[in-house]
Amino acid sequence: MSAPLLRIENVSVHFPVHKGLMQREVAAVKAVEKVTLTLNQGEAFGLVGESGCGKTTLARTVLRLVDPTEGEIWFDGQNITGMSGKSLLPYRKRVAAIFQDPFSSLNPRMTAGGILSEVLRVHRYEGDVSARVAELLQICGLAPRFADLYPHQMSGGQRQRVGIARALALEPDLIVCDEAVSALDVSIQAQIINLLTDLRKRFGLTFLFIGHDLSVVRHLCDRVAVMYLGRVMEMAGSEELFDNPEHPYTRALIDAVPNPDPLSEAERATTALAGEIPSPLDPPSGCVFHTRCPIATAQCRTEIPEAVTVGPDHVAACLAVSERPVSEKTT
Amino acid sequence: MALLEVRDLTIALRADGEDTTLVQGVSYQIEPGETLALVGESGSGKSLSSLAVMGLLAKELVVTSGEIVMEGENLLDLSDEEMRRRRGRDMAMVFQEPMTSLNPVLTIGAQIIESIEENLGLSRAAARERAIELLKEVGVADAERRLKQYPHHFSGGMRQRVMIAIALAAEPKLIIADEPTTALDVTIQAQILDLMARLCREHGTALVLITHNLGIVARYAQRVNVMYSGRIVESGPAAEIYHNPRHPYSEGLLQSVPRLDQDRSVPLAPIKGSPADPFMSITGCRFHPRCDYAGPICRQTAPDFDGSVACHFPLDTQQKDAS
Amino acid sequence: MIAYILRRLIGAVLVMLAVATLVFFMLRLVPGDPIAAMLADAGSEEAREAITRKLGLDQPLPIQFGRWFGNMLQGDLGASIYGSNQPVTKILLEALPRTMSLAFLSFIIALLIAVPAGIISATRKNTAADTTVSFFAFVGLSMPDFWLAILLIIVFAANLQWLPAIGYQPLSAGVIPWLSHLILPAIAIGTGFSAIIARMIRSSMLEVLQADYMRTAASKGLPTRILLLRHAFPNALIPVITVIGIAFALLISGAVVVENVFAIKGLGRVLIQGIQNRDYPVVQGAVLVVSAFFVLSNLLVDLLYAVIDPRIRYS
Amino acid sequence: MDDKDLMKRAEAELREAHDFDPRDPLFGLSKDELRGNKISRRATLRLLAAGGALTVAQVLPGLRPTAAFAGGHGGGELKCAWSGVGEIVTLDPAQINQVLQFQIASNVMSGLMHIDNTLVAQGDLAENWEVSADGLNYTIKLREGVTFHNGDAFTADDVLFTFERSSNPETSIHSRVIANVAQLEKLNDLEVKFTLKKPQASFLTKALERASGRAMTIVSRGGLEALGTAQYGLTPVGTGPYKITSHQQGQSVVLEKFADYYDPERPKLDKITITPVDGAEPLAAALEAGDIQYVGGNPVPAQLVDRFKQNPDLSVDVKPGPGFQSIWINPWRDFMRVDNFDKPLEELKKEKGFMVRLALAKALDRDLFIQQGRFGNGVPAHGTINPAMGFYFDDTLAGSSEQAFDPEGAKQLMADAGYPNGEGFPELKLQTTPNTRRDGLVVANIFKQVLGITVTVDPKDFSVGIEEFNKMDFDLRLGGSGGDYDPDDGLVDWMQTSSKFNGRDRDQSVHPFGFFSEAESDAAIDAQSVTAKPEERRELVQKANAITSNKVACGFLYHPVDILVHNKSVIVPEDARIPGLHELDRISLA
Repeated sequence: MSAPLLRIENVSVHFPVHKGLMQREVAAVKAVEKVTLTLNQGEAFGLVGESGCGKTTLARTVLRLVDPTEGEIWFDGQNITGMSGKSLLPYRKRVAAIFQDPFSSLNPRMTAGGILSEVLRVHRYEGDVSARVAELLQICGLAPRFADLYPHQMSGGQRQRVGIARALALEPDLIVCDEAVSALDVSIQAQIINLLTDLRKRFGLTFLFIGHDLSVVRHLCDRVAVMYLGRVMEMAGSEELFDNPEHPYTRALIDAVPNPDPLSEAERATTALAGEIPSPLDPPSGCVFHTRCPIATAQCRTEIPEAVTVGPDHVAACLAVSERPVSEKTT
Repeated sequence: MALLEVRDLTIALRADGEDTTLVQGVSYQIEPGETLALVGESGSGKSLSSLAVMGLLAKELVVTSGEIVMEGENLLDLSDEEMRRRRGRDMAMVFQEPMTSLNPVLTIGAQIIESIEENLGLSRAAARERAIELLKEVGVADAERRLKQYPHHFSGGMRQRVMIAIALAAEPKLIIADEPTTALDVTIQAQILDLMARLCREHGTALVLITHNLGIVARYAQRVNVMYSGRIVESGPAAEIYHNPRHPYSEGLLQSVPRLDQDRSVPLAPIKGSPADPFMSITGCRFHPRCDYAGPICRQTAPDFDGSVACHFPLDTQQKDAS
Repeated sequence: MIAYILRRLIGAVLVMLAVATLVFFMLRLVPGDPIAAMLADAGSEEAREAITRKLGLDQPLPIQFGRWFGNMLQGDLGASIYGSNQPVTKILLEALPRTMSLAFLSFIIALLIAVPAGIISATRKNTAADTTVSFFAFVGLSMPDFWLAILLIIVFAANLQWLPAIGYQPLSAGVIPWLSHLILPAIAIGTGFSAIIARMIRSSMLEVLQADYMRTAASKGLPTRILLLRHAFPNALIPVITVIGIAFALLISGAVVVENVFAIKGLGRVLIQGIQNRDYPVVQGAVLVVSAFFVLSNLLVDLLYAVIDPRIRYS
Repeated sequence: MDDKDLMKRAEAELREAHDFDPRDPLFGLSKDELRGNKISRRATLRLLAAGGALTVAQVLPGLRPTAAFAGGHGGGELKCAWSGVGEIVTLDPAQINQVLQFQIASNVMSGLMHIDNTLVAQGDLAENWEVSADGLNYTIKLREGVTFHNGDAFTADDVLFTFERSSNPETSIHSRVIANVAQLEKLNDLEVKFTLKKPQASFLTKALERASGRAMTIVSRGGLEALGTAQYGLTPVGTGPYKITSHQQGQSVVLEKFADYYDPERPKLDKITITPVDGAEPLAAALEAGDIQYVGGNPVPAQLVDRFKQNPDLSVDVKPGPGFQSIWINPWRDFMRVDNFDKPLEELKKEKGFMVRLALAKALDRDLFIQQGRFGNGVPAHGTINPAMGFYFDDTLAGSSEQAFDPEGAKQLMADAGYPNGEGFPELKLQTTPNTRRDGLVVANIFKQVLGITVTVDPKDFSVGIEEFNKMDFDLRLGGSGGDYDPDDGLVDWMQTSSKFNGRDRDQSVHPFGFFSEAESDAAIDAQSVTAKPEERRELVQKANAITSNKVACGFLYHPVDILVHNKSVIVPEDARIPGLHELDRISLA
């Protein structure tokens, strides 16, 4: 097993809510609550969950766009939580991001070449900039002529390729993808998914992949964490998680995703999860999922479940699952 | 008799006296109580053709030929006023964006009640009673209190329930749902689609489900029209298309989607290139630049739609040839 | 909500104090001698000195400021340097109802013209009606209001003799005299104003007509009248309100010119004459009132948002 | 009687009037002639002459058969506009600084004296008076039974109170006007005595007159105490024919007939509403629409005069007006520098700086300016003495003055000074007020045409311009005076080294004098002020006037005319036509 590249330790992110004449802080939105996870070198890690689950906030925290309220983030053996300004620059160079909407994340008044060479120049790239731009475009499956095109002259998929090229420009170790394929048409989405998989293999990249489409996350990621209202509900290897979900929420999520196959769908007996996602401003007590959980008990309303190991590299935070010591792991 | 029959519908964008055809020769029909899916990527014309049925096309968009026949009457022959009376009463629509599809400055109640008043001619009080009933039916708890609230007090899922209540207000025979759950979370998506399916079944309402999500089609639709660049390229029962797609585009779509029950290590097989730009003229089959099976004829002649597929080389025949 | 209003009002007071301070010192930077203006050709050297002393203008600036600021906090804005030394508060209190009457009427007239014009040109985009409205909006915008004022006087006062050419009657003298004196100046100001609002309503309506909820409303089979008035207009009004708030500045500057033409001594004229005569206390007082107007109208606009747009709730 | 006869008769009367008794140092009138409330015509004319107000032009109308009084009757309401002003800032005589203010105040307040339409000072609250032989004592018997608008009786105490108030520079801006009074005594309730420091030819008209004088316009102590100074400034209490019943500053002043006025014949109207109207067009519209029947205030905008003349409903009456306007030339600018005006003219003419000054003054095509700038309304000026002061006015000066219009001479001077056709001459700024910008442009154009020099017009608010003028920080400035009823008004105030406008805020180490300083004219002006003999005074006045003209104290431009515009339904008798004033108590409605 390779060394951990990124370690998120007990990280919480709270956003204060102000009210009244003196704008006193009266409450806090607990966007991320006590999350601990590790990304190994070269691994693709997926964060899934519905709106308000905190996955995007967590990604932004890793990108140091948001400061954690508590907890630490370690990158390549270094605690980057307290860093700021200049000391953060080497980190910023090694971490890149790809966002959902390639149209709004690219400057509309710059050509693809301009966008890429700007990144290179800002970070004092020492080689031949235009050669590197052509290389990056080529890596992302774009012909050299794209260097002269503006974002509005490209299709959505092409723009996302430029976004990926920009992320690759500085040869980062970690790429944070926030819903990087959600806005794309089905046929294009598949192209980008394949591109990301190829790049990962080719450059040994580590991915933190945020998504709401379970099938995509399952396809792309080695390990997946399921989040709900700021907390990690379950975390396991991709196949393990989707084949043997332990947490009732994970199970409900998987149930809710229709398979593109009328025959198997006809056989599947699914019941949609009842109720709405509670507001993160006022999360339920105890297990945050208990309001919608089909197997919730009175205990769930008061007790916050701890993450317990339920299989090899598989943890779940549910009072209904019991700890299963994993012997295979050591062998 | 089919509830709705669309014949050879062609829609063009008229700008500066010039027409750009966006929907070309679309024909389909839907039986009472049936659920028909329109599948396709952005720009495929699935929304446009449905808006034409509702008579809600923007001014610049014109129906240049075809018929839209509902219960024996061509809707395109009706006056604006006659068409207005049909809307809401005979057919209703549920839109994609629940966050923006309700008027932010009017209460939920006002928006449901006005539809009931207009289409059923009930008094304000009676319309209010009916609105409460409707909200309960679509699963909005505490309906009386919620009537007085504004859209921003509602979550996305709840708003879509309200939209469904509005659509159901006058018990229309046909509901067109345009990507009704694209903006919703997975668990909420399941709730909404289950709800729609149940209500349509209970009320015997025909449903046109517009979506790009093949999973949803598989779970909820009986028949499917696959659209590409303004044309129907394949049409048929859902199970048939999923298991024996005849058009290369249908096949490509199915192979592009990652599935939960698939081997992760096998790469996806995406369709090459990008969806056709509706403003770009392509001679022959509009799919041919992306098609792996295309022959010389595909570049010259557009294939006709035979009621099942529009392709010079449908896949089942090819396979037969190959075998 | 109340906390919000209180907080905004406190902010408003702070802004006004800052404005007051700024104006006090800026006025002193402007060349010009108030005493010279006051004495014109009459003054003797002794009178000059005596008056300078009496008004405290011989004191160092910080002391003058401290005195004025202290008095202002107690509600005393001082007295005009010029003429018969009228208390500034009195001057302002007299001018205020005139400007308010004028602003109010101009506003009503502007809306009476702008709302139908804006809606018509939005719903009949690129038709003859739209072009006509746009043409008149253009004319209204490009015609200086003093010129329009003079035209109105020539037509309605001098030639037709329907309305008085000049002057002002307070509302207490009766609605008809009040209205007949104000209607021409209000049209002069309101026309330009209405052109702006009409353009704004047009573009705002055009945007709203494209909105998803308009399509939803249309899908219910509602008649056009309800679509426009119930669904589109209130939404279109939201951005327009901002413009109306900002355009208040325009109203005041329009009032300066138009008040002059129609011989109505409102705030604008108080300000202009105060500046001409370097009548420091009057200018300071008038600026204070004008800035209060701005701040309050902005607050009002924000509160109006909350009334029209239920999504906005202040806390 | 045709005009020629009239003129002859007027001249005869004037001659007779000045044929005074040499024993009398003051007016050449015996004490008997001066005494009493009715002075003989001869005495009137002499007084008039002494007051500096006697003119042929002014005598003439007085000699005409009085204008038909037909159709006039008492009562009614007159609606007036006060032109060119946004508000009447004050009506308190102690604060009045504009003609248009005392035009109103004079109808509300009384003075001890008041000039009539021939500019003769008549007794107002002074029933009659006696002047001591040395001209230093004025004993004045006050009119009996006069009451203030508030019902208080008018007595000698009110004269003393007014005098005290006006002497104090803190309470009045006119203290200087009565600075020559050494003492004022109350002899009894109805008699007061002024003692002067030195004889003053203009005492009756300048100090005691109720309009232009202002200093001794009688204020009401009771009224002041009841109203406070601020309110008194808006609605002063006096003993005049009208009382102010309402004053909305910037909107209207309402005058109503004062029933207890001492002259039962006046006022004729019941009510007068005065609205200040700043703009020309609104004024015209209001007048044409009949909203306004009578125009006072600043001179009617020149461009409207012809339009009004053509309107059959309106009457337009033009008379010489009291005042002058000039182009002031800064002698401290190098290219038009004059260090010493005392040198003989011939020597001055050899200095380049003076050549330029003279060239500028000579270049002023006054007729063209009046045509273009004033729409034909004005009289060319060559000195401060205006034609309304007919007796002192020197109509030969237009021909004899060094600065008479002479384009060739002006060009020659510029060439001699080293600026042939204006070449090499710097661009000058001509300062105006925003209102006189147009006049400035006409002047600049004349300079360009005649001398080939470029003058740009720089309009500045009055308060800014006057400050720069006082500090000698200007090239050229367009400005002057109005309401000059006595030679002192122009000469003492403007033409002496010690004149109040002569660069009074200048840095004296840099500028030993202001825009002008000349010993000979200073002496002549001092002398005329105390010379009671009209002919001697006239000689001194004209001498000083000629020196200031020849040595170019400034480039004299024009004398304004007094234009009265009113609806024909308003009857304005001749005795109500005092230049620059409005005798509303003599006006009636048809």
